[in-house]
Amino acid sequence: MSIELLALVLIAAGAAFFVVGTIGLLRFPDTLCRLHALTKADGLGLGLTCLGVALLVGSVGEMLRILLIWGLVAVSSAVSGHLIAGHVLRSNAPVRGR
Amino acid sequence: MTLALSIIALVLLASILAGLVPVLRGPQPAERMLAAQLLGTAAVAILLILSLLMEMPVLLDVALVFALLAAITLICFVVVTRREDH
Amino acid sequence: MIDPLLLFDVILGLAIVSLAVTVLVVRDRFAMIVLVIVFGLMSALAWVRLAAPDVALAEAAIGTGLTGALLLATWRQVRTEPERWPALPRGVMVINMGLCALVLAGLVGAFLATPLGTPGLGVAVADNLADSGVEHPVTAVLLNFRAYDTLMEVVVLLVAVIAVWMIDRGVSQAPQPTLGPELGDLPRGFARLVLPAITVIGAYLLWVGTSAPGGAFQGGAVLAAVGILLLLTQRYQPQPSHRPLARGVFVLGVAGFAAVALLVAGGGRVPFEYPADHAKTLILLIEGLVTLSIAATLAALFHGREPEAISTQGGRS
Amino acid sequence: MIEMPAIDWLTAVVFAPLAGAILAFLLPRQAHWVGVGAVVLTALMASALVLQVLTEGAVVTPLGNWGAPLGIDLRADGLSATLMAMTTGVGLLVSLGALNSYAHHRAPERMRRYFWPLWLLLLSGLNGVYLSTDLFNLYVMLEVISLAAVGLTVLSGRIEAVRAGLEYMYASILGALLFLLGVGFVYLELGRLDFAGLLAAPPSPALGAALALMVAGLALKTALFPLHVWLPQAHANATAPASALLSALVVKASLYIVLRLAQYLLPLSEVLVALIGLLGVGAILWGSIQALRAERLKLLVAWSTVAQIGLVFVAFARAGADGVAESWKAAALLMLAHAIAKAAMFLAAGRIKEEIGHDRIRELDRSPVRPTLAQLSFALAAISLVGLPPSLGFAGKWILMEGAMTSGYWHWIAVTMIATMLSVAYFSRVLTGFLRFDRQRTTVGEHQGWALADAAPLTLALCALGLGLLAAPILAFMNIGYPFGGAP
Amino acid sequence: MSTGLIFGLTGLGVFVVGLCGALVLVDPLRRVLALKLCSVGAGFMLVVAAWKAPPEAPDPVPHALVITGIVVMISATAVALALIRRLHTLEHEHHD
Repeated sequence: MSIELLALVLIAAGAAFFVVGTIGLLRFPDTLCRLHALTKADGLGLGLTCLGVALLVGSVGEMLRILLIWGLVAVSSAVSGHLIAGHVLRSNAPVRGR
Repeated sequence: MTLALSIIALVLLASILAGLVPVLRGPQPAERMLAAQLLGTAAVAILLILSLLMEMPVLLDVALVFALLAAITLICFVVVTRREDH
Repeated sequence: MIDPLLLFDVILGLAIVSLAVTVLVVRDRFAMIVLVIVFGLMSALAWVRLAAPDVALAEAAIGTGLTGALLLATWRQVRTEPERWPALPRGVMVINMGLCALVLAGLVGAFLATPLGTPGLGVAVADNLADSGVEHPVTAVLLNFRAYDTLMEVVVLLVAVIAVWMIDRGVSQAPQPTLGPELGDLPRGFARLVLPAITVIGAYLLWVGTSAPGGAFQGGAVLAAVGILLLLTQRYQPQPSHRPLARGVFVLGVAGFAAVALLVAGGGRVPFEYPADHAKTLILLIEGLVTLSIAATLAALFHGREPEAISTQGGRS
Repeated sequence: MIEMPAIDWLTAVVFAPLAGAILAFLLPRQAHWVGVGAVVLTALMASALVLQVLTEGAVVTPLGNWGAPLGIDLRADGLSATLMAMTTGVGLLVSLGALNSYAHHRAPERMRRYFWPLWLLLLSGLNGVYLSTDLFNLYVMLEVISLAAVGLTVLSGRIEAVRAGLEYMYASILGALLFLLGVGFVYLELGRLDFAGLLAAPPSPALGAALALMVAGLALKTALFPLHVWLPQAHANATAPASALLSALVVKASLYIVLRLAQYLLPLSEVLVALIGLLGVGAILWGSIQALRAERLKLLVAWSTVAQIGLVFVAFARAGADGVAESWKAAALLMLAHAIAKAAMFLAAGRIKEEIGHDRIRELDRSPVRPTLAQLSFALAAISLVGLPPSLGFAGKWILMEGAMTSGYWHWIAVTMIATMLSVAYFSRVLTGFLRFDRQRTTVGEHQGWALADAAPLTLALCALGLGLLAAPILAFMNIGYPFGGAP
Repeated sequence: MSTGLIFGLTGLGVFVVGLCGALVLVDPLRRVLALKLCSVGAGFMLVVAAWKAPPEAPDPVPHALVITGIVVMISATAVALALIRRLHTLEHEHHD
């Protein structure tokens, strides 16, 4: 019973991070801050959800697949953060504290 | 248990819809692509939860292709919007 | 208390329709393309809710991923086009809107009057699945029961690549979108990392197709993404000398499929009637050829023009 | 005795042009020889199939041996065999015409390289439509035809052709998607997609919506009156052989499907048939008026296509809803006559433009060139399109009026008369230019003699004229396999 | 109020929005997207026709048809986009 509870808590936390990330995306004044909010929410939110689902899922094969999904998304969101930041800096958009 | 998971799926869907606002508002292309990345990841999360709720382990493959899709469109975006003034 | 997943469906349905409207109404063109990609994601979620994982895979890989890449490449070249916002006179717009509202009312009326869940061909497929050579029903339908449809679908792809090569001759060499060095080596490193992963996933999808959702089209589309990445990172630059090989790979799927379909027709059998014991090997052979052909064709559609020698104006061969 | 694998002509007729297209695409330099060879081979196979239908009646091949609802059946009865014979016959002669107009000294290498694969894929799609008995299979075949036809429209590469091709693309894809939604409604109601399933279906709202959607989609693809906007520019700006194929063959595929739907789907309501007839009248009037105003020869011929298609729909609606079981013959005959004559006319128009150098109607009589063979074939084709005896067009119009008379729909007879008068009017604009009735304005040069290229339009025009005498046997052949009578 | 019904109505809505866009809009890129919306709407109708109440497995035939429809739609989109690019190049060569 405790495994299901733990998984549920993890997934709920993951969802909470997504919500926080979205609110950050809406509220923060400029792109770089929003970028900060996004990458955090992306990485952690999905990471926790993957962990929670992995606990509940039956076979090891599926756990590996979940790990692969999480790895691919984590890498691509990190790279996207970097590239978009580079893009914004080069296009000298209004950035607070520049 | 399933009730809780369904509610979490609803919350994630709501966060996707909320994430649409920056796609519409964001003045520069980078903003929009940023929001699209978040929506893609949230969709992957929803798929993971649905694979439990609907007992369809096959949805993990679909989630995998979603993640892949996000990576491809990201690289396309970066290439397409890079500066031409070099 | 109603089932929360139904609430999920209602919100998803409304989101999809409103996204559809927003795609056509939003002013900024780049936002329009991003919204189409999100629309594709949402409709793939809807396919999942309708218990159609194969369609979700196809929609995600082809309908959203590759279509998005095509749109981004075209948007890049057509960026300077002035936005011709509806030039239609207001009166015509109103008439058309009214007409569409009438059509919608008629269709919704007809749809609601029809009971859902009619016993379709599911039972027939299940009965004949045993001697179709594959376990997964959708792959059985695609490659055995309605193989003629699938062959003609690959022919459509062939016609498309012939037409695109004919339309967009390389005469005006618009600078090809590439992942130039000026972006630093991170994206190129990322592409180098992602490439093998995508190739493995593509091969996996093709292989798993016989027993689970996947198969030639989804695998082919994911492998096409590999082709697109190779094009973007300039690891592969199409040369005029590569054209004969490219033509060969384009026609490979159709030629192989048609050849198998006709060769089995000897000895009292009808075309497309695979002998029971060889059915699985034949289907896998066809799937392999078709996947290669689809991957090359979709990547060529992304490249968008026949790789002509730039030096000669009228094209050399 | 080992049973000699009888060649299954039904699949052969679809796969032969497909193989030809693949070969022509792989060998770009020899594309024209491979192309003509494949079309000749397909024509022979089509005639073998016609013989088989003549001897054995309707021929069915259950592909994959799974049977109708699950698998897909190919069926050739009288109507489809006739239209396929027409397609391959006209296609063969247009190919000969194309050999000349894409010859080395006239067209860039690229046009020759890409005409043949696209044309052969179009031929494969057309034959596939005529043989298919499954609704979704018809959709896929329509898409093959649409993409190949758009490719042919844009072959010349000029900016007007590309613009017309894009408009054609939108109309054609939208039409196919309307058809696809109709297919979705049929599956929602019946759970199966083959024609046999449609026969026994009781009328219901979903099938009504499906029929309306499909007819609307097909009307858009055949450019029936209010939805015709894309056709004139697309057919006028294509090269001569391409516009011959577009006007004569591509439009017929969607018309054929409308006939099949009328046969298999629930009995048509009187209102729907009258509406189709009305749209036909609109097409005749609008097409003829625009043809009278057209500046260029090929634009006039394209607008006459719009008018003639309107006439086919009038023939379809001539005897009201219950008369459809007979009036499809008039529609089928008019389709045949229009295909042969229109192909001849477009090829002739291309030849005239080559010889005189321009195709502006007003200056046709000022050209220094003596009247050529191409102008004769243009005139003969005009006679068949107008519907004078002994042409096939006359036979079609005769059956139309006869059916209308017997069932008392006199207004359709008046419409046919008006259509004939209008077609005489807009064709005479061109013929007076040829025959130089008004005073000669310039000295007439020496006769240039006949070119091999004139053979194709002339034979087509003579066929259009002569086949009227064979109208009765053609009608008898079309009735094999009871396309519209009680299906066996 | 079942999943099938909800997505059936969604499909019809998306189809009609696409139809309206294809008729009214003038910008070439938008009209291609309007057609893609129509294709997804028609796909919804087919998959809803295959849908059965959860314990029952859905009918696989329409799923295969929609996959075919998706592949056909991307071929048509690719040709339309090639035409748009070519028209853009020709128009610009025309002017300058």
